[in-house]
Amino acid sequence: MIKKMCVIFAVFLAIATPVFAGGSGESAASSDGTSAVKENELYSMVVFTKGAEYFNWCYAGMRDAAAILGDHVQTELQGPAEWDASLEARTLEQVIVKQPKGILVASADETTLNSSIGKALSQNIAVIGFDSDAPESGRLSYVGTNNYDFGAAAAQFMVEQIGGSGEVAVVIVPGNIAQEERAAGFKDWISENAPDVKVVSELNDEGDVAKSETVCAALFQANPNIKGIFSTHGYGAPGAAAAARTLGILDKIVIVGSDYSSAVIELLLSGDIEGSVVDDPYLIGFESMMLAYQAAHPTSVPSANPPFGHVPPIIYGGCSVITGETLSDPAVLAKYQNPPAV
Amino acid sequence: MKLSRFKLKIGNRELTLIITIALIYVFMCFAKGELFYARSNIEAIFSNLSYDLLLACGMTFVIILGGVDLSVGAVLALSGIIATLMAQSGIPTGVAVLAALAFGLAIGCFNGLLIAKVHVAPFVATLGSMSICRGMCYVLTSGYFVANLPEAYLNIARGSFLFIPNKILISVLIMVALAILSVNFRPLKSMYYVGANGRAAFLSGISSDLVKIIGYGISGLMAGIAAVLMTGSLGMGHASYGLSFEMKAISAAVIGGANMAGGEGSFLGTALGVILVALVNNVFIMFNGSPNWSGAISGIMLIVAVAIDVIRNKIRERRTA
Amino acid sequence: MKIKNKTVAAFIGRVNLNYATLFLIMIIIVAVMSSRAPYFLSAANFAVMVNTFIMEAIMALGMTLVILSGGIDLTVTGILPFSSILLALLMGSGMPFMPAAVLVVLGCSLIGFVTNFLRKTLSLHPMVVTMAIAAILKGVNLTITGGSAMSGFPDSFKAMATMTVLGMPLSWVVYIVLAAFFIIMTKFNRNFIKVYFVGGNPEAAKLSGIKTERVYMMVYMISAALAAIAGILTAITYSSASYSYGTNADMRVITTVAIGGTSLTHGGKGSIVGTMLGTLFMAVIYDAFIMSGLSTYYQDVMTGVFLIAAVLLSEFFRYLKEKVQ
Amino acid sequence: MSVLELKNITKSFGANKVLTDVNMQFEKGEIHSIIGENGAGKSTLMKIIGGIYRADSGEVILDGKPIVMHSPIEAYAHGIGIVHQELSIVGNMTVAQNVFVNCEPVYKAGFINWKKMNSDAKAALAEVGADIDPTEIAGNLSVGMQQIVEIAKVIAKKVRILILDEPTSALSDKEADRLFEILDDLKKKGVSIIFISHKLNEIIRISDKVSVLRDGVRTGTLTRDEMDEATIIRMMVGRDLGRLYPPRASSRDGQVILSSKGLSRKNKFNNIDFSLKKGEILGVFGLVGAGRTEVALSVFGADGLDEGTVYLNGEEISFRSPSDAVAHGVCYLSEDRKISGLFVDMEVRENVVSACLRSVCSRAGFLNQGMISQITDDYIKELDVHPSDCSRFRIRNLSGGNQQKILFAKWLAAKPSVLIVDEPTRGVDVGAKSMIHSILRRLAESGMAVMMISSELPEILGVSDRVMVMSEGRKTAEFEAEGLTEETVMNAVFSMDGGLK
Repeated sequence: MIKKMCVIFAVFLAIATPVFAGGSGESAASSDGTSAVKENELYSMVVFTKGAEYFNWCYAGMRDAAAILGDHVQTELQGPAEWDASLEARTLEQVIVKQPKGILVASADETTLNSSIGKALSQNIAVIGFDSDAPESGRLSYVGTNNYDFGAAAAQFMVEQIGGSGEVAVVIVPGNIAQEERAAGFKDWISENAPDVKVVSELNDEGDVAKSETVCAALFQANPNIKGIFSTHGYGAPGAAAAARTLGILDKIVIVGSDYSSAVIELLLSGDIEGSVVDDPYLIGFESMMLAYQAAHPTSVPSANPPFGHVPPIIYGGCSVITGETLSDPAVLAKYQNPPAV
Repeated sequence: MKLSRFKLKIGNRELTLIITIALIYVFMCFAKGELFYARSNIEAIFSNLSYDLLLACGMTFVIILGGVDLSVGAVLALSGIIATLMAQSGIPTGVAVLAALAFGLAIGCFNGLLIAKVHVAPFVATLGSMSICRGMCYVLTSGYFVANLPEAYLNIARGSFLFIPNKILISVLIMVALAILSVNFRPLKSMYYVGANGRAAFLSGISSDLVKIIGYGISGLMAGIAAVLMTGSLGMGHASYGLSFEMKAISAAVIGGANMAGGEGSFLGTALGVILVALVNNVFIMFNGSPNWSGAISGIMLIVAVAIDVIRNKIRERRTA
Repeated sequence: MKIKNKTVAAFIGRVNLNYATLFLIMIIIVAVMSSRAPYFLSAANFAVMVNTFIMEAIMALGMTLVILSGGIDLTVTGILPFSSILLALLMGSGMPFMPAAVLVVLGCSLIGFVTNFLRKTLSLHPMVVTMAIAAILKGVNLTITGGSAMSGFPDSFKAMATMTVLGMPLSWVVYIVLAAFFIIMTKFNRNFIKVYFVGGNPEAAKLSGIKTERVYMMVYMISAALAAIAGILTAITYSSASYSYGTNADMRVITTVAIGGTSLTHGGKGSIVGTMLGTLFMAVIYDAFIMSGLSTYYQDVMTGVFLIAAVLLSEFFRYLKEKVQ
Repeated sequence: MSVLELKNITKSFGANKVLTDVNMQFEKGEIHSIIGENGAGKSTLMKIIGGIYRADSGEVILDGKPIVMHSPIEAYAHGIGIVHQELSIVGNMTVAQNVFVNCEPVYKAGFINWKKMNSDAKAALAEVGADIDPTEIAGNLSVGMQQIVEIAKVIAKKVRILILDEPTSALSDKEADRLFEILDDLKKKGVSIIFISHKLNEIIRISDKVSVLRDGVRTGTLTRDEMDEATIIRMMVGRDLGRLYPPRASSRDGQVILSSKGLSRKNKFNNIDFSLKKGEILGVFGLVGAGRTEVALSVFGADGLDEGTVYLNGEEISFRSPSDAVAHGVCYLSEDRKISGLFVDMEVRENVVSACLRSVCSRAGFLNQGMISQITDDYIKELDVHPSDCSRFRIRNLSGGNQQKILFAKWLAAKPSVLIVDEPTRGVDVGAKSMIHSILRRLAESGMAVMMISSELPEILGVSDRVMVMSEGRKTAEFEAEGLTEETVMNAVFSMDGGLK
């Protein structure tokens, strides 16, 4: 028994050692290569669900911006795997200890990170909010999308697709502000502009594709007249498509998703889903990085937030609907099909 | 008399479940009419519970052995990613599928090894492999979907045989096979002995360690099978698949009468437990229930089902006394 | 030679190998980290490191008692946010902090009471009941908050976030007081020592005249109350309340307790001190992850590896110990 | 006036009436034994006195006043303490903690006074003549020592009425003698002692009175002058038990099936040689902790061996696991049926075939349910298990004696050629005991080799053909059983050098 245990343990060590050594090696190597020109500057991105494709795009934008700014600008991506605002706040505090020049933060909710962001600012670390804002935190700037408009865009596209009348439903994960706003924008636009369209149901798929399939299948059964479904997040549309495929009603249902991923692109190309509302996470990340750098390196231009450099308080990127048609352009398709490595 | 009461108890929980399911079914038929009892709805319910059914099957074995397997959800995700990555890169479908199954089996056996040979608490061992597998999912994919899968791979889950979708067919067949085998097939029957009294089983010449490893192995294998079906049906693999599936599987097995202390558990009961939860989920959506509560359904059903059973027993005792 | 062996045996016999294992791994990590990350050994990092795991640390005290009694408690993941939300509701309606906090702790202990009641009357395994209760609490939390964070606290409350006692943040003081309380109680108090008896051999405990059900009730209520305290402290720290707090905290807390050497297979084995050491261990590795610049994706993998490695190593040392003796 | 009086006590579990109108009186300073077959209701009666159960009707009268108790704590408050049959020692706590469980000496604020607790524990243990370190972890003690701690635990509560339920089943004779001295001492101090045992010689030796229970009814109470074995047995079973032990082997020249040379395991046993002949019963006697069970487990493949070889039918063999041993026809009937013998929550039929699953299934591995029922029914009939339709009952619902019979059935169904039985009659009543003895003899006559490990000397002498004596992990002597006296065996136990080469 003990022999076996030793073997198991050896395997463990074998896995663990290179991972740990390799991981820390990366940062060591880069800090070694600094010396010459400029002092190293660290910029950290803190998100609330690491591993979400959306944030990967943001981080890719940030990295590319950093590369443009110079070799001395280094970046890292941090954040808890779980959706827990308090965990994100703790991660943020740990990042502060490393004394980065700037922090890009997507807040899990509107208030929890306020004190941590304040702490960073008080230590002269520039904090830029992106994607999900914490408006009262004192963050220097926010780069993101107006999620209310995002929902309205989806509504407009949906109404066009279903021909101006019929029943539709919305998929959300309760508790996510961005999604709640998208859903509100969607519903408000419909009630104001399309009196013949009715939102009959709101579904919770827990942000899980398989669960989405289950709830959508039940929804389609319960509402045989349903004509369209809008998912406020990236996992809902593939699930809805799978449910419609199982029931053989792919042609009858208009599915509108949010954000893009290889899965959504594939479904758009095959025509299983009609459209997806997208903003540009890459650009959001890029822009935020630029703003953070700007804030960390004040110029002679008078600033509203001394000692930081001058930055605008808010930048909204737009959003658009992509469809199978949009993607027929190979150049556009290539962009979406090659997600950045993180 | 005290003894004959035990005889009545056979199938007691199953009976409770069957009655509850029948009542809900009848109620829904009246309340929603054709919408509910349409073949397509029933088919949708079943095809969506097929993953739960498989995982709950594996979990039932583990619970019969007196343990618990928290890693199934993460193993499902990782097996799915392994299979889809392989299929995506042009490796033949058969190989990709076998790799997923083999991986599930291997992780299961690894859990079993830790538990049987090194005597690590099942909760701790499987919690460890859960984090490792879930982490590996993200390491392998960086959180991206694995899409653009070949037709052959997708057809495993999407095809149908004799008008029954493969997903339902495969999971129900495996369920039935395990249910029958667990009563009569010696290697599986041994699990009950090991779960009821490990020391006595060992001294009776049953290789308890091997049986445990097999039990956890089956649980992992089931996660592997579910992974192939899920990734095929959804057309993509992703690191977030199977989140908290372990809790659903445990609930279903316990609703079905499995005893966490080991030695007790029925596959029919587990299947009924899965069906009950799926049915209530369906009812919930049919009536546009608040999305806030959909996560709590299996927990509530667990308490309700067990409470009904306890109350039924109390009433019966009073009657016989 | 023989004498030397004997002294070695005596020495090894007295060392708690579980603790020794943890210290060994921790020393390695600290050594590696401090050479690689310049800020790792700074006072600021120490403060952050403690802050990072303080809520789990508080809950781990209660979880230790539950696990010692032979049970497990997954409700903490629901109670922590529930208590923060309840506090926000009460204080939002104008109640001062102290009575509101007391009410929250009492209310949450009541949840512990209900959990234990269901466990007993339905004769269900604690893991299953607490899992169900946690899911239900999540529904409650979402319904009350509608998913958004609540932040209508008065300014006096917000000031508590930066309040220090003897130079330490409030949460540290609470933890130190609670930890000291439980260390003393589990060593000297009759009611707490009963937990060990009940976990070690419930039948024997019953025959010795211990009211076992009362002990179970006590540990689940304590665990719920501590989760409530953690929730209140979280609310104080962030001046907010949200359903998202404490997600997966149950698993982190149980991992902590397990690493601290409290046995999940046999009740009655383990100690608060062990759990505190486990807490320190977890805090160090969580901090090391962030400080190392290690790809975030490896964190889950490494947590799992460390959990299993810690258990394996202490098992391995136990074997060595037997061999030497 | 009696200290304690039971008046018309009746108790049933469900429809099962365990006690019917039992009346008894216990006097101050007297040892009053209670004896009866398994299932006669002794333990239930004691649990009623001890506050664990409540009687359905009838009264418990203490000092002339009827009392109602709801828990063991209340019983202690009335000065009634029980030493339970199942050890209620918690293994991971110290001896002192076990002695003072639930009544720890405390300071005013409710904090435990460890110093006082340890010294009081020391004193309490000294009172029962044991020199045990009170800070030792109880689980590290031998079973016999734990039993002593258990007794100290109850006596430390200064009880007026002390109930002992089979206290000597895990004790060596020496330890038992010591216990009887303690009881005598307590008796002189005015404590009323209620003593339950299966061992007639013990009861006759120490009791002032004996009450006999049969099927939940008191069949009589004997005073000291009226006691003799035959009378008691008649009152217990309602008939005379002809011969106490079966005849010895008819032929003694069977070939050697299982033998060993120089078996050793560190800290457990050293250099053990034995041989088992076909048709013969080898009795293995020794005190608790002599290493008998350990030898059996090692031979059986459950534990490892450090040195030595085992021979089966003359060929060297080493069983890697019990399943290996069982496949070769070597079976071990374990000493504790609930912990390592039976599956108490499974059905009787499942238990009966648990050691021979391979033989009741088809080549593909499918169990033959018809065959299982057949085998079970055969053994139920052959071993006279009650009730006769118990095939689908859970083991838990059978009485101790019947459980033991099922344990035998389980191993007989495995068709062994060598059967090692470990304490086959522990906790079994006189009737079932003699039945088990005759089964063992019948098995031997049918060509099996039987090794019987037992701590009961009369049983060893009465049943075996040869006797091997072990002491402190060594084999000290081997005798022919015919004409062997208890004295010779005990001498072999205590004169270690005599038996060694």
